[in-house]
Amino acid sequence: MAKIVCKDLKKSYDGKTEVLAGINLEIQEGEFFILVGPSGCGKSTLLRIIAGLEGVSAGELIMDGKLANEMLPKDRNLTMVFQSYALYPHLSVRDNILFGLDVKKVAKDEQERRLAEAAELLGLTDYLDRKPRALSGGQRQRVALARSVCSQAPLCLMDEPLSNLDAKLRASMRVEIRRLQQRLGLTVVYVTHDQVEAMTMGDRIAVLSNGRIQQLGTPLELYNHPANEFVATFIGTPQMNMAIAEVQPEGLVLNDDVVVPLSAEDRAKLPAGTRWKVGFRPEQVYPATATSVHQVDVSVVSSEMMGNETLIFFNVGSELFTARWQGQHRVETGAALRVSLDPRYAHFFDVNTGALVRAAEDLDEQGARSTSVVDESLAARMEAAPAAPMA
Amino acid sequence: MAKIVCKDLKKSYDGKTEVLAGINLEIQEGEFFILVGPSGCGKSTLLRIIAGLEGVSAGELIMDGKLANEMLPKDRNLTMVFQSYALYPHLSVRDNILFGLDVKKVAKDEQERRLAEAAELLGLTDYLDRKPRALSGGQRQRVALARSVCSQAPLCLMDEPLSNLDAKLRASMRVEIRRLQQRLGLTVVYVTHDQVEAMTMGDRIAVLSNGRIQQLGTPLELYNHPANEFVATFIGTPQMNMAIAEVQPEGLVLNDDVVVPLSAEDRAKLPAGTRWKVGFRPEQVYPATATSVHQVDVSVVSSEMMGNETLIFFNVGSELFTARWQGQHRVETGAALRVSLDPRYAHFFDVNTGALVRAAEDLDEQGARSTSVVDESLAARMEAAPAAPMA
Amino acid sequence: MALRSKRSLAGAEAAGAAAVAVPPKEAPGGKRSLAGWVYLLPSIAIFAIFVIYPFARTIITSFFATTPAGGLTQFIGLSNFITLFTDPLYTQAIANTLIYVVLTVPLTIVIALLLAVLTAQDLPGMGIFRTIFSATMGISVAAAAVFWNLLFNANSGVLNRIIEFFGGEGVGWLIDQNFALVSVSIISIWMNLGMAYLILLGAIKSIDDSYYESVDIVGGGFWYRLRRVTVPLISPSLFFVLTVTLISAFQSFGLIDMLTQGGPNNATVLLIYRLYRDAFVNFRIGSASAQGVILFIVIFAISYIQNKLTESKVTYQ
Amino acid sequence: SGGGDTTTTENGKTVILLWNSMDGSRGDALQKIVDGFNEQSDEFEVQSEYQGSYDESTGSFFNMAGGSGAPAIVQIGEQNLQSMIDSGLVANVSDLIEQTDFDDSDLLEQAVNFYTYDSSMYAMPFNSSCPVVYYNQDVLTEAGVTELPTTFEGLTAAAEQIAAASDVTPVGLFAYGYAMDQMVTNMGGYVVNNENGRKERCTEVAYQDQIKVLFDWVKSLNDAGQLTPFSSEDDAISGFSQRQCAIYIDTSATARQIIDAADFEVSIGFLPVSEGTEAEGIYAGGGALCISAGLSDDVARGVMEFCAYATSADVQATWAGDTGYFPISTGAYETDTLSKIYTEYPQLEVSANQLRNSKVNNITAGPLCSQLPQLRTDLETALESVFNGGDVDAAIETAVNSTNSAIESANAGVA
Amino acid sequence: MPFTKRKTRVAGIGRRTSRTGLIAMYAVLIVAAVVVGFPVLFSFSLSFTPLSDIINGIYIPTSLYLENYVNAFEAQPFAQFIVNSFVVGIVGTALQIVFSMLAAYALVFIPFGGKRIIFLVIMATMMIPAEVLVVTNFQTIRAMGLIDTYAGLILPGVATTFGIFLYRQNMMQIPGELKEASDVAGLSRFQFFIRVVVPMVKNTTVTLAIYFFLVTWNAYLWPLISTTNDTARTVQIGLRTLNSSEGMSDFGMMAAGAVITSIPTLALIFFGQKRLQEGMTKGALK
Ligand SMILES: Nc1ncnc2c1ncn2[C@@H]1O[C@H](COP(=O)(O)OP(=O)(O)OP(=O)(O)O)[C@@H](O)[C@H]1O
Ligand SMILES: Nc1ncnc2c1ncn2[C@@H]1O[C@H](COP(=O)(O)OP(=O)(O)OP(=O)(O)O)[C@@H](O)[C@H]1O
Ligand SMILES: [Mg+2]
Ligand SMILES: [Mg+2]
Repeated sequence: MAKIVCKDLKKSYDGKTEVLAGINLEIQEGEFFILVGPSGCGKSTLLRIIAGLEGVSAGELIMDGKLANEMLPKDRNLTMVFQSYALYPHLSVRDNILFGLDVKKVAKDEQERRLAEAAELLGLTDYLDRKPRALSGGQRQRVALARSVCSQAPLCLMDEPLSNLDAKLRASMRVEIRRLQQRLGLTVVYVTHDQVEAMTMGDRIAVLSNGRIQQLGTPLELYNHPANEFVATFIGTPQMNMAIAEVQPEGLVLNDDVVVPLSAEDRAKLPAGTRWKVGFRPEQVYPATATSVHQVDVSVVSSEMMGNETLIFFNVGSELFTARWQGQHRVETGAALRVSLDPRYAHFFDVNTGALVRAAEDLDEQGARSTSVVDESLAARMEAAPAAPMA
Repeated sequence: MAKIVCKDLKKSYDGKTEVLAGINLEIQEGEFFILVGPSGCGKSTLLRIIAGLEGVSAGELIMDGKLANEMLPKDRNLTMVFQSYALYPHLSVRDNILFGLDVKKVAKDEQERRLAEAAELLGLTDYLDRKPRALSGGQRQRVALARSVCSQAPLCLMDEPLSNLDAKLRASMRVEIRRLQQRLGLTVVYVTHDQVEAMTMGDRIAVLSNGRIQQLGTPLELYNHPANEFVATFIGTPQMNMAIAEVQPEGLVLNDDVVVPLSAEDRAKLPAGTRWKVGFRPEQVYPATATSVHQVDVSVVSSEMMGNETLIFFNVGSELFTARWQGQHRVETGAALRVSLDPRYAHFFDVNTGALVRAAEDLDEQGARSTSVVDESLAARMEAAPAAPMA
Repeated sequence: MALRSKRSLAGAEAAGAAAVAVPPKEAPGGKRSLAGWVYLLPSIAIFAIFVIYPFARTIITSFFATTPAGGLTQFIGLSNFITLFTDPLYTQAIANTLIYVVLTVPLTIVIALLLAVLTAQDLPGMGIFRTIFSATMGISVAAAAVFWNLLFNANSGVLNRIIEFFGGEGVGWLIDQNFALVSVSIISIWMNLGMAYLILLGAIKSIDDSYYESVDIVGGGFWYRLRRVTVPLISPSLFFVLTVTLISAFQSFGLIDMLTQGGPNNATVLLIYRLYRDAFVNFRIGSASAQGVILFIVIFAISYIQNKLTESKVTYQ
Repeated sequence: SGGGDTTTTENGKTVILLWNSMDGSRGDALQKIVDGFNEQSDEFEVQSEYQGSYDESTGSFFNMAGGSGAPAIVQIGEQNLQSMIDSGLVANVSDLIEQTDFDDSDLLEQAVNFYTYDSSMYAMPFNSSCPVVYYNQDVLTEAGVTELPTTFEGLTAAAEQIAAASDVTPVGLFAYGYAMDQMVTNMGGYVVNNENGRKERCTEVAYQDQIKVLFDWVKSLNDAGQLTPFSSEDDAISGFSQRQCAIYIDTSATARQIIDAADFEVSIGFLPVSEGTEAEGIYAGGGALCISAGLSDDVARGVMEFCAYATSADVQATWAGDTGYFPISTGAYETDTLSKIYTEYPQLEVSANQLRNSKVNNITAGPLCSQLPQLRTDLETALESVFNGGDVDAAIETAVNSTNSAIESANAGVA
Repeated sequence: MPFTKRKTRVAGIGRRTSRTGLIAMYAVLIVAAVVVGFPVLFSFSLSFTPLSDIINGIYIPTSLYLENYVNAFEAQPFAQFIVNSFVVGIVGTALQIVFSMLAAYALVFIPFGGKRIIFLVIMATMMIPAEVLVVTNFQTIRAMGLIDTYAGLILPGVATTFGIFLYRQNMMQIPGELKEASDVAGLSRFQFFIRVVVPMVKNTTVTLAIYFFLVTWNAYLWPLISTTNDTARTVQIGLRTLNSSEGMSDFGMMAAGAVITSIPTLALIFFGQKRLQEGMTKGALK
């Protein structure tokens, strides 16, 4: 049974602007559900409506099969990790974690058991007697998580719970949260603005913008088949390069500037029409080889070498395109660069509505680009570059 | 002439623990100098000492050739962007940006000119009459930057100036700041905890830890030749995989667990000794090919597919190793995986002191892995994988 | 800001420590300077002339016999103090004062707190309630005495009429020695309510919503919220109100003077009122000075104890 | 002005500063006298300033004495006289009387008696009043009480008749220290020792026997349920007006208001004594004018001129009519003004007679004691304790001890 | 974070309170409001009732009876007193504000020796009962020749522990970076004070201004003692004078006087309530 169902949910704070303008979604029991979207799009609002902290203006919220519009928060049997932690400064870490369990009449020894487990899990064992003010930001966030863990409510709402952790800790917390959710079979609704979290943690992602769900699907569906231009540029970093494309006799003209040569085969495969918005992901802007058909010559605006990868920026018309290449490549600003912009890897969007016309090719039926790591050809491809001894 | 020289600079707040335990460095005029290090390592402290907001306990601070230990902040002719912005809540954005210019007797029209320029540059033109409280976190940070820009002091200190911006904005600000610094020939000392900023913006990076500079060099020097284990794991994300390695007849044994077969040639190339700490960067843990010599079989603990890359986790002894592969690869948890751990790509550290014994091979004399993008073989390698049409 | 004070404290400790690794240094220009005194001068001067100096004189006078006009005639050591402590009426004044403090301070705070909790939320009509509850702050003691006298008169007072209307029996509010102190306390609570209410209301309103939302999710009721969230989170304000109310309770003289003059049967003689009588009616300046000193010591001691007792319960965010 | 310097008004009159404690309507009445004086004097102008209660005014006078802005005349209450004398800041009025040929023959001797110590007068009597017994004549008549009682026993009997005849509580009292020491005097007792402090400085109280009579009476009424204690004078006035009691004791100064406000007939009687004793009479309490010591001759002359005016028969008669104080000059009783008032309010004459009929001796000179305020407070406390069912002897003992120790400590300062 | 000014939605009783809970709450509040407001309303009513009615227990005016007010104004120069009260209140308040602000600034932002001691001494002065000070202060004021002047009324009160304390708490919340930023920008200490600190403690200033004004307006003992005539006296003395110390009080007129003296302060609270409540909190946060 679906844990949470939103039917045409609307919310307005001031009676004029609709923060949520009709949300429809179903969240399944045991699902890890992620909400993303630009700042101010209503993510927290939706979460708070589910928690019962905010009323709805219209529509229905159904939880566990019952209409929950007017249900009190405490009757919803859920727990929430607040964006601002909501730790009580006067309580020790221990009491903060256990906060509210007495209301729920959880026995003392059971409380102790859960506390020990949660503290262990989140590496807080040494800090139990401190007050929140004596903790670093990351530790505070972990206490908030621990409280949620201890409550063992079957539904857990989290509002950007990792935003204040450093990269290293964040990586390990991602794994822990996911593991915990799977072990306890929790349903989690998780708000984040972090790409990595969105892509790696969720069973499904909902992209919210302008009060509506722009797309709902698995991380890879969103990445590989973005429903529209908004989702395409929102998911993936560095963001997708977008340009207006027009079919001309000489090829595909991007932003009235760069011409990508097209083979007859290419032309046949183009979607209907002659003018689109097209998007190339930075990692699919490859250096051209001698045999490349789709090569274009561009001039490098700047580049950033980042140890394990290099970003190269160049202009396509008025737009700055980014290429993302593995390894360290010294590229002079102003250097001429020949890159391959293969239309097979391009996403095509309706030039007016921004709706997806055709996703990039080269994807399996589930939208992933390859199926198995033991595939020899993959290995060959992957190691190909560094295996060749340098001159 | 060096702009700033620190000679054996020490700082203790309480007279007991030394936050800075002897810092020696020279920052050149016009240099973009980056300070990184874990939280609480003293980055802000060093910056504040340079600004004159904090006294030094011992050692010398020389600015523009003059001993500056006791110089007043206002006499140092510098500007500072505070981690917490330091915006005056009662002043409009305009007055915040111009704050202090009248004290410096900058003429009114000159002030206006600078204001217009800075506001334009930082996209604040529409907000000039607002109070800081009516700005989002990112906008506030830009106001703080604008103040710095307007002051046109030749030395600019910045304490995590981009930490509160979202990914998209941060990317563009990186470019703008760097551009500005170069245009005005500013000397910038820049504290950050962001890997991307550290790698892409700075001329040189100093890695601070335990009150000492662990390493000082260009971003690529640090990435390719980390002076010690600390720097090696600190720079690069996901972080470098570390293991205890021992030469045994059957090969290189990692963490008493995984055995990497070694050819005679490999053995000859190993550094002196038989036991080291070795580090493999996640992107150099390749899938093994049929011809791989250094293949080991591991079992996948988990994997994260992130659109443009996939992280695969497996155990080596008690350590979790990460492999980072381009593209989307569906990997089942528990699947057997054959990866190549080539000792050529490994960094060797002294097992006791953690000091670098030998950096990974395969680097040019400047530490970069390849030299030119027009190199045909590179292009071949880069496009090789996706160019092969899928079955 | 917390760091600032920590730093200076740390500095002080370091100065005393034997083995100092590196002496901490002030920031450039942060050297001890006279500037601070310049800014403090106006206040310090006023305090010195109008508080410290007269109090010093009071202390000296307390060791002397005096003329009605306050002239010092004869050094008598602790005699003024000893006389006071052997005077059963003075001991009774001490007892009265303690009872009065115990009656007024907690009740003022509890009532103010409850009203503040109930009106903290922005619901319809709250503005009116807030204004009414804070209004007593604007009433002078003289006006309050007038107002309440009209209510409390045992026979003509409205209060008894209301009570009798409902079939009860009137009370000798200000005349019955068992009621007088309570009656004065009621007025005092009424008078102090406004300010305590305002401070606490402000404090509650500044509590972040998420703390309450967190309780909402858990399901704690009104008292649970009050006990576990509101009170601890506004503890600094409560502490402040407690201190101010306590000190002012020890110094509340106006009501007594205007309503009961210490009666009936000395039931409402508070230390401060006794002091006033001896200084301004009986012209026994020496004794009054001694009482001033005693009162100061009592207030100081109780504030100190109060501070120590509550310190650990106060959490600053 | 008083003290050192002398100030003059724009039109050249010498300013005489007068501090008064006349609040409410009495302030207006006083201003009328001042205005009257100023109008008829070419040489002097009295400026009258309110200084709070007698006690507050006295305190300010102590603090101000000698400085500029200090008054030439300060109005005090009878309880402040000893402190004033002790302070050495007030002039010997008798000397001034001699110096300025002031005619003091018309002054009521009972009034002079109080303010005289060691045959010198230290304040000019000005406004006097005394406690009297108020009766609700309607209730008395209804209960068959035909004559106003003059003894405690008579009052008790009347109370019993009233209790039997109506549901009005017979007697109402509020703790009124002034009335109590007046009753001690009336019963022929010294309030303080050394003949009321007239022979030499008093060292302790001497009222025990008389107070015990009073308290025993109060207690018996209280035990019989025939007493309503009031919290304050205001309370008592409205209680009496609203028939919550039929008999009560209060100052004569309120008589007019009470008579006007009551919708029944009000009678006024003398303070009671024990059966068989003769009433000694009362002392002339109320306010008097102290004169600052060390005034310039000029100002002193002006002061005495004002005193002469203020105590003159007509002025006193008007003043009495305006306020309820009774005149302290014998001539006033013969004026038309007063007789008109007494025709309209015959009750007022009763209270005046109480003073005028008093004997003149050290008993009726009244207590001279710096701790008189304390003495009264202690008596009030004791009475309230009796109201509340306390033991009479214990209550008296507490009061005696408290007052005695206050006297002792105050005397230490002037010894 | 939305930057719009948000309403407090959950503080205290909780947003989703049941209907019965809400009814109970309003019931309690209304009862409390009646109890708290009754004395004032009652006196207001009395001030329009003739004395003869009051004595006989009739407290509600039967007609618009203004005599009590007329009497009050006739009995005392209330107009003059009100002017005096305003002058003393406003000037005193202004000086208290300036003095406290300067002192608090030194205590918070300027490092110098003896700071802690000074602060403790200032705090301790709060515990000295004012009654023991007035006599000596009277003599001091007299020596200065300030009896019966506004200056004499105002001066002893211009340094206030409460003000210094509240400002200090407030200033301690000003982030240290702001001082540092202006150090870097080259502002002097006084410039920082004027340009940053003063505007930033605005709320506290409003709060304290109202509070100081109320305290000054309502002061009784000192104004009585330090004045000898009506030129500088304040309304409280006027009110006190209406109250007859001997004989019966004119309740109606006193009620009228009490209303007259309370109207300006009540109006101030009515309009300043919001600011007060915001600013008052500051003192509590350390
Ligand atoms: N209590 C409120 N009253 C009025 N408007 C509000 C309120 N809370 C939120 N809003 C508005 O509703 C919109 C959505 O807010 P919400 O907090 O849900 O955004 P969000 O998606 O969580 O953003 P962020 O990523 O910045 O946390 C915003 O425009 C905000 O200004
Ligand atoms: N005023 C102070 N008094 C005492 N200790 C201090 C003070 N300021 C900083 N410290 C301590 O000095 C150390 C270095 O602090 P600093 O602020 O320089 O760290 P940082 O490197 O900037 O850290 P972050 O990345 O978290 O900003 C920390 O351990 C901190 O606790
Ligand atoms: Mg949010
Ligand atoms: Mg820092």
